[in-house]
Amino acid sequence: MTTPQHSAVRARSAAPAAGAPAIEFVGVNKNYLSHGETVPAVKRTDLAIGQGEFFSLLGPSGCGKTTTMRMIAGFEEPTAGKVFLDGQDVTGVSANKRDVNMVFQSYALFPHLNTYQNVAFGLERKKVAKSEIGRRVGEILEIVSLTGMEKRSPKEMSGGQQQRVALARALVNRPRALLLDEPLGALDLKLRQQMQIELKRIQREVGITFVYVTHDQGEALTMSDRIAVMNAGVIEQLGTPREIYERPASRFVAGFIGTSNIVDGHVDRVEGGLALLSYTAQDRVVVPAAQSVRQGDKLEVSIRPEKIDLHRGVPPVQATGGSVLSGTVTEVVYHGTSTNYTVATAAGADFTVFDQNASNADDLADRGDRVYLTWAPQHSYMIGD
Amino acid sequence: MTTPQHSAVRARSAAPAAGAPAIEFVGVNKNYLSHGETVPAVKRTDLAIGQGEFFSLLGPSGCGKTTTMRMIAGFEEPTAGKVFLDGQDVTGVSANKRDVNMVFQSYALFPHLNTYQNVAFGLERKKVAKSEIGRRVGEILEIVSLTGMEKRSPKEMSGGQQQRVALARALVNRPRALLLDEPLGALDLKLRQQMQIELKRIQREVGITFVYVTHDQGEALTMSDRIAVMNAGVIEQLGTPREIYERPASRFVAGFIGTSNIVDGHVDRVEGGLALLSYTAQDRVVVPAAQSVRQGDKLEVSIRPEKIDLHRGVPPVQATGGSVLSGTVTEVVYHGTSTNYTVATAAGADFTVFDQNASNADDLADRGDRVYLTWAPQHSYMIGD
Amino acid sequence: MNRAKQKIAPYLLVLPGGIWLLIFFAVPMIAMLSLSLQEGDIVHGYRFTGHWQTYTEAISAYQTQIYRSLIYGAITTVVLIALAFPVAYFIAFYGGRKKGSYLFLVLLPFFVSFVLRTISWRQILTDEGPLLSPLRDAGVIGQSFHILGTPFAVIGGLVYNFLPFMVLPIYVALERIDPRVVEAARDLYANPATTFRRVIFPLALPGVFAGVLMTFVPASSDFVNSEVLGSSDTTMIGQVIQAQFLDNSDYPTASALSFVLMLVLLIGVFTYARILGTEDVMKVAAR
Amino acid sequence: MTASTLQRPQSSGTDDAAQLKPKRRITGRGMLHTYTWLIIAWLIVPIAVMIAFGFNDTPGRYNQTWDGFTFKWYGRLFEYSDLTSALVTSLVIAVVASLLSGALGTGIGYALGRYRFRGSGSLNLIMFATISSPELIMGASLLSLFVSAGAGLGPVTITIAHVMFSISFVAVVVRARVMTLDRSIEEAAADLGANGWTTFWKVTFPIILPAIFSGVLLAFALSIDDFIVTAFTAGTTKTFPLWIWGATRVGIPPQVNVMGTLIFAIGVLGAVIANIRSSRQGKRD
Amino acid sequence: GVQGQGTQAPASAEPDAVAKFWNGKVKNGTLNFAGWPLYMDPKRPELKKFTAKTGIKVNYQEVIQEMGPWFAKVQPQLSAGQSIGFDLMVITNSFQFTQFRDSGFLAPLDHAKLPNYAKNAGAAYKKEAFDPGNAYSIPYASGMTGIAYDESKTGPIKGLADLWNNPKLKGKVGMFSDIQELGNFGLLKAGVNPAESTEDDWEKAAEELKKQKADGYVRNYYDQGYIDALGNGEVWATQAWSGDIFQKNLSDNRDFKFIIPEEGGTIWTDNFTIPITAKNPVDAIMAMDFFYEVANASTLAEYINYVCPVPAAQADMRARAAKLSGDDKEALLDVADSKLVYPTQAEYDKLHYYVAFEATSEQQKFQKTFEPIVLG
Ligand SMILES: Nc1ncnc2c1ncn2[C@@H]1O[C@H](COP(=O)(O)OP(=O)(O)OP(=O)(O)O)[C@@H](O)[C@H]1O
Ligand SMILES: Nc1ncnc2c1ncn2[C@@H]1O[C@H](COP(=O)(O)OP(=O)(O)OP(=O)(O)O)[C@@H](O)[C@H]1O
Ligand SMILES: NCCCCNCCCN
Ligand SMILES: [Mg+2]
Ligand SMILES: [Mg+2]
Repeated sequence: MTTPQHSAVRARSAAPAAGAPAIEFVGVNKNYLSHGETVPAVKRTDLAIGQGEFFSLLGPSGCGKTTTMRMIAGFEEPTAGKVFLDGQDVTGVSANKRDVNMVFQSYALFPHLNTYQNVAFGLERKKVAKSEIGRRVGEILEIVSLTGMEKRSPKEMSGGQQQRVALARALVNRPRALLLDEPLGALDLKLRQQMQIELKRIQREVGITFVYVTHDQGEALTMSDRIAVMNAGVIEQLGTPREIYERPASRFVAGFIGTSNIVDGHVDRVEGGLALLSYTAQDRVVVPAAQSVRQGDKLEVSIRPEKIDLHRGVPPVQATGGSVLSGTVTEVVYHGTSTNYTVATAAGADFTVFDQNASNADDLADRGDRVYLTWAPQHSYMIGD
Repeated sequence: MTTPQHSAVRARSAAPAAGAPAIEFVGVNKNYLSHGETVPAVKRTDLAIGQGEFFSLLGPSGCGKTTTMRMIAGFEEPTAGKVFLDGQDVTGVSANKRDVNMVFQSYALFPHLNTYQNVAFGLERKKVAKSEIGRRVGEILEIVSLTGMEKRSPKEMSGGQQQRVALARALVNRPRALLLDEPLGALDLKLRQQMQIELKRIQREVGITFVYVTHDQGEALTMSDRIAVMNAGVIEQLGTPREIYERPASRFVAGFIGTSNIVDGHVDRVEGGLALLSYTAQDRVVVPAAQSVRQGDKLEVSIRPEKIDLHRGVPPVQATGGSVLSGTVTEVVYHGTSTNYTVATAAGADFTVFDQNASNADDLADRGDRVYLTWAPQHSYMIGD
Repeated sequence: MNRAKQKIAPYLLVLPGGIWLLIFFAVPMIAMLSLSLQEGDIVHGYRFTGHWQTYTEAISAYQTQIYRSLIYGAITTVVLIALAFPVAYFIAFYGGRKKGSYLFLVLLPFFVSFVLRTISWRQILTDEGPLLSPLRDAGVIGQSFHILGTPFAVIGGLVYNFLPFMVLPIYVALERIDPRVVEAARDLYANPATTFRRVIFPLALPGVFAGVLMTFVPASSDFVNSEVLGSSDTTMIGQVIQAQFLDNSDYPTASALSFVLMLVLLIGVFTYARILGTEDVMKVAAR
Repeated sequence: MTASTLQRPQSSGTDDAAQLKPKRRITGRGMLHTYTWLIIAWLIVPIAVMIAFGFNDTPGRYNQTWDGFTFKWYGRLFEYSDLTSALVTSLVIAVVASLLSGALGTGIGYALGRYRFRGSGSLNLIMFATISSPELIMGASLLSLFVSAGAGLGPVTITIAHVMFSISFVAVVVRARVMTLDRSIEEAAADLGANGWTTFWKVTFPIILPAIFSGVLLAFALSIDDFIVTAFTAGTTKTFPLWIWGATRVGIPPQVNVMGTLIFAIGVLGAVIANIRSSRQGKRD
Repeated sequence: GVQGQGTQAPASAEPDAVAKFWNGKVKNGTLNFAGWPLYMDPKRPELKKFTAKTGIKVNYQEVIQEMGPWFAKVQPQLSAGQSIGFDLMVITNSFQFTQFRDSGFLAPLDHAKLPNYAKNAGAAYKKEAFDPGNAYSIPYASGMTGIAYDESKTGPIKGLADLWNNPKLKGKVGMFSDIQELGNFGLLKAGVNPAESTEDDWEKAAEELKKQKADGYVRNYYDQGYIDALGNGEVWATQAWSGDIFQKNLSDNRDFKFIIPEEGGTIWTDNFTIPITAKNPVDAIMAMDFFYEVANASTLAEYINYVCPVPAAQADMRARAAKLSGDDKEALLDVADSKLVYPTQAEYDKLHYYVAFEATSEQQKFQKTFEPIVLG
């Protein structure tokens, strides 16, 4: 395949796969017209999703995830910009002519057709030979573990089974990419977890690019190769789960993914790439500082709850190289695997501390206890915006 | 209030509050008649719930939670046995004459009445003076943060708001106990978590006994003072969240609450109250043994994933006093706050290991790595049944 | 291209049926209005003269029948509510797995032609028929006692014929009540009577309203029941209109009366539906 | 003892095993049960009379008093050729009218359920008006139209009228179905390579077909039993109800009872079979 | 002869109208015949004979029960020039006859095709005032409107006074809903000869009728259904048409009585007519003439007991009776001598013609005067 002439335009994060990306957005913009008003749903977006990637779109309700997805599928046309599939410009090509398939949140199975007929639907449209259809449907039903259910109609199957029919119906066409719009949204917790594992397995097995929409951050973290975090029509950050969790690019991302403790203060000193914020003689926060940070600047610092150590007494010497905040425990919640402490700190902010109920862990503190929180500078970071 | 003559009969676990328990079941049994067949829903149960307790009924679908609840509320009468409220026998007293109130899963708000009218309904039935009703409704709406919504009808409110109206409608009557049957079941994850916190706050504020039905173990663990785990009409275990999580009384409880790693083997040696199970020269499990355990017995041992340490090399000396199992990492799932490892062990069973991504934690291992799992004997236990 | 097609699609779909309704529902109303303002006779033809006096004459000649029809319609409706509510209540709350069967039994009359079942009543109630003859022979009733030809017979027939139309919507409304709501009322100290008064009945009201709509209009404009079961003492406006159209060919008078009746009923119906919302009513009507 | 003072909440349909020997008490529920059966009995009385008099060995034309049991009217069912042809007329009109209103009503119902478009409000209003208008007025106004237009009356005008009042019923039923139809099902079809035409015929139509079918059945039932509107639009044409109406004054022959009985039996049988089938389907869910 | 009348009749149809209508019309072998209930033997012997003789299949339907509804029913089709589905219909000489004729709804008769009529019709039946020259109609039968009653319940009844005052009849009286018929009896009760009545008389008559109703005498107003009401005991005495009672007694084995009220009754003629849009007019006119064969007139009269327009039929009946014996002979002779079939002068003295209208407006006035009584 020739390198398309638009390859100069690149999404913020380079696609991991070689050759043309499976899916590419170039300057895509989408406005809806609603009651005469223009509603911007997706703002100027460049994006490249690699071959075989498990790519997630994560973000709050209304941020434009579905719209993005529907532009890939061809149900919506961008107001501006272009969409490429495998390097080919498909902007303006209608949905039934695009070589990607979608798994709908509600499954959207054809209620009047049985499992076999549902799965065969796409192949029939492509005029694949009968025997070939039979073979491929059988094959895919095996992959999704539905062999023997060919004659069942959708309403005779459980939610999880329906989900897998929907998956099979899309996969059987061997699309360039599979689009999944909150495919597990309607399932209950247990089934949802089971299907997450199943989906991951299937993706590995078929090796097709998955574009996955969810607003469940846990799901996105555990399943994705890369995640795009969207907010108000804009991709705020794009990266691997670890990049996004450990180095959120914005306050929004930090808040949206996991719990973050955020504390602010004025820089007292900048030294060796670290900024020091003092609250009292003992209470201080040390954070890796950007070059531009100067004394007196107001900073916001974010620390994940699992990075913090909680001490009942004055913290040991080795910890004092980093941040120390004293405070009072206001809430202790036992979660089984872990215990969460809420601490009202001297820096003003309430901190959440996550503590694994590990083999060596005793109860760290009770409600009302005076405690000290410490963490290493490298586990905190300044947040932008 | 006089001590009722039945006080000799006590539930398995003593109620924490002094005086008569808020709710007490004595030899309660409930069968339904369905298609001419007798369906035992709750089997011979004794139970005492203390004043001001946050008490949860936890168990799988159909285990009898709702039935238990409905017998407290007076919607069902026990087939045998007696129900006491605050020491008074209320068996046979109809629902409208019992001083407990219920919050239904579907909210069961009166669709033709607005928020104010819904909340005032119970007080009106009790012929409370108009002005007093106004005062109390206003008060309770403030507690549930619904001030200003008085005129809204249920369908003009969000799920969470409806939930709070249902709560206010029950609480405003200052019942002896509040019964909540999966009150958060219909809410989405985020709202659910928010309402959990809210509920806990309200319970603290009003100090009323809450009997809470859920099948979500996480919810039960974080919210309850005590939990009764039910299975097939029987309370399998009753205790604090920690008791139940850390010392499940049965395999059922262990499996139902949290993740458990279960490994079986034959006892090689019993020594100092510890049983030793060897698999290979290095692979062994050491577990506190019951008196009855003899060499050669087959045992099942359970270990929680957060209690296990994972080592890439041969484990350090200090760990070898306990259990050691070698294995291969088959799955690494990054969860943000923690990472979960799945390890295929030499003992045959797949183990899950939970590792907090704490400040000092590096990546412990990658898929395919050969690793060693260790844990202290006291964190494992033999399971019955 | 595609978008334009999407835009005209609904119009293309609606057009045939819409035109049909326009020509055969809306236009006839205009034709009727026009006819009511014409003068002439059937042999020499009618001409439009704007002769509105036909209205005043027709109304003054037949006001008794108009009132009577509205009163019969109202009585029928009230009796229907009273008779149907308990039935709907029983089926909705105690019907259990037999709900469908009970509803089916209630709908059974619909499998017999309207005219035929009304005539069947005539046969049962006739002066020397199976009901009255034994009573007369036993001396329980007088020689000339009769049911046919009385308002009782006519209203009885109306009630009989429209009962399912009242049971059904009330049933649907009651069916929709979440049993938990009823339990909630009991939980909140309401005794059974209060629960009914404060919760069940108010929630059933939309069904009652729909039932009223579905029975009052056809009952007060009916002419079959009063023709078959009534006498000249029970003549309803429907019979007058029918007679003026189909016996006397007095089209202007008939049209004027129809128009008056339509206005009375439709204005009623539309204000009523405005208040309650047409959607609900239509939904029930479609059942 | 305790159980007998208990006021049972209505929700649980089952009896307690605790009430080993439940005393027969007059309960609200029991009274309602009896009452409901009384009403049902009342509803059935005229039907029973109709059926019974189809077996009446009446000598003359006046089938009024019981003269003994016979099957002979079943054998002589088609003796009155005009009655038979009235029945045939009714059937033909019902079939044509229900199919036509099925087609037209489906178009309207589909459009209303699927699209938002200018004029849908007025259309809804007209539909509501046709459903709630007195039949008498619809018949009278149609007659006015036909008379004004100088059109004769007959099977065609009857059919026109029946289609007119059935369209809205079909449309309402179809619209309800289309509105609950998950749009993403059609998108799924497009996603799987189906064009608009294929999507409609392979997916949308089969899914709404049951609704269309019930709409058509409803229209058929409305048409075959219609008397009032038909009376105004029939002219000299006789449908089954009109024939009976005409015959009331001069005696209804037992054949009418027999036909009524047969129609009743077929209708009931059909409904029962449909019900059993749908409940079987329901059980599989 | 019977003199029914409508509004002043125009002269008979122009001769070229006859030619124009009949030109090119041929026999088709079918005939749709609209008749009245109780107006022919249910076994239709005459029609079978007609079919045997001509090969014309006859579809006879008893679709007419009252003149107003019949006119209203067929008027739209006739106006539109469409077939009403009938080629032959029997209509009364009431004002609707005039409406039919004046609207141009009746085919002019080609008397050349009616040789039996010319030969056998009684003289009185060839000069009916409502259809001069019998341009559009020839009589089917004549009849009287009187009172029928169930003597076992009412005891003897003499006349209209009973229908107004006899306490035994309270709520048990049937009256006709036909405006013409009802008005006539109101007029007779008021002592007025309908044929000579004025508008004032109509008011008086209406008062009488309203009083009768207000006093609770009238059970209901009937069309042909009166006979059913009489049969099932709904009414005990009722306005009635002469021959119906004879047939009812015969078929149901009853013993109802028919009288011409002492205050007077009315006489009318029902006539064969051909709707202008008839598809088979030739077949129709053949049937008309067929009924004027003496033998056919005779058997028809024998069964229906209405006044026979063929005088020779009386002799035919007697001749046939002579060949019979016992009850059958008795019965046939009774018919031949019946005053209902061949009324004597004494009967004619009590009988009056219908109200005649000079103009449509008069007829409308008449109708508006009595209509509200029937319509409650
Ligand atoms: N057809 C439409 N017409 C007008 N506005 C629309 C339309 N579809 C979506 N929008 C708007 O576009 C924005 C993005 O919607 P989108 O459905 O893409 O959100 P989402 O991220 O999928 O949200 P969710 O998590 O709730 O599914 C929202 O503000 C939404 O209201
Ligand atoms: N009215 C009834 N008639 C017959 N059986 C019943 C009835 N109500 C409940 N049961 C049966 O009793 C058992 C316990 O039911 P219950 O509703 O108490 O369970 P649950 O623990 O609340 O379950 P879930 O989590 O699904 O709400 C079940 O087997 C159920 O089928
Ligand atoms: N049963 C036949 C009666 C015929 C009566 N026709 C005359 C009607 C006079 N208005
Ligand atoms: Mg979305
Ligand atoms: Mg439950």
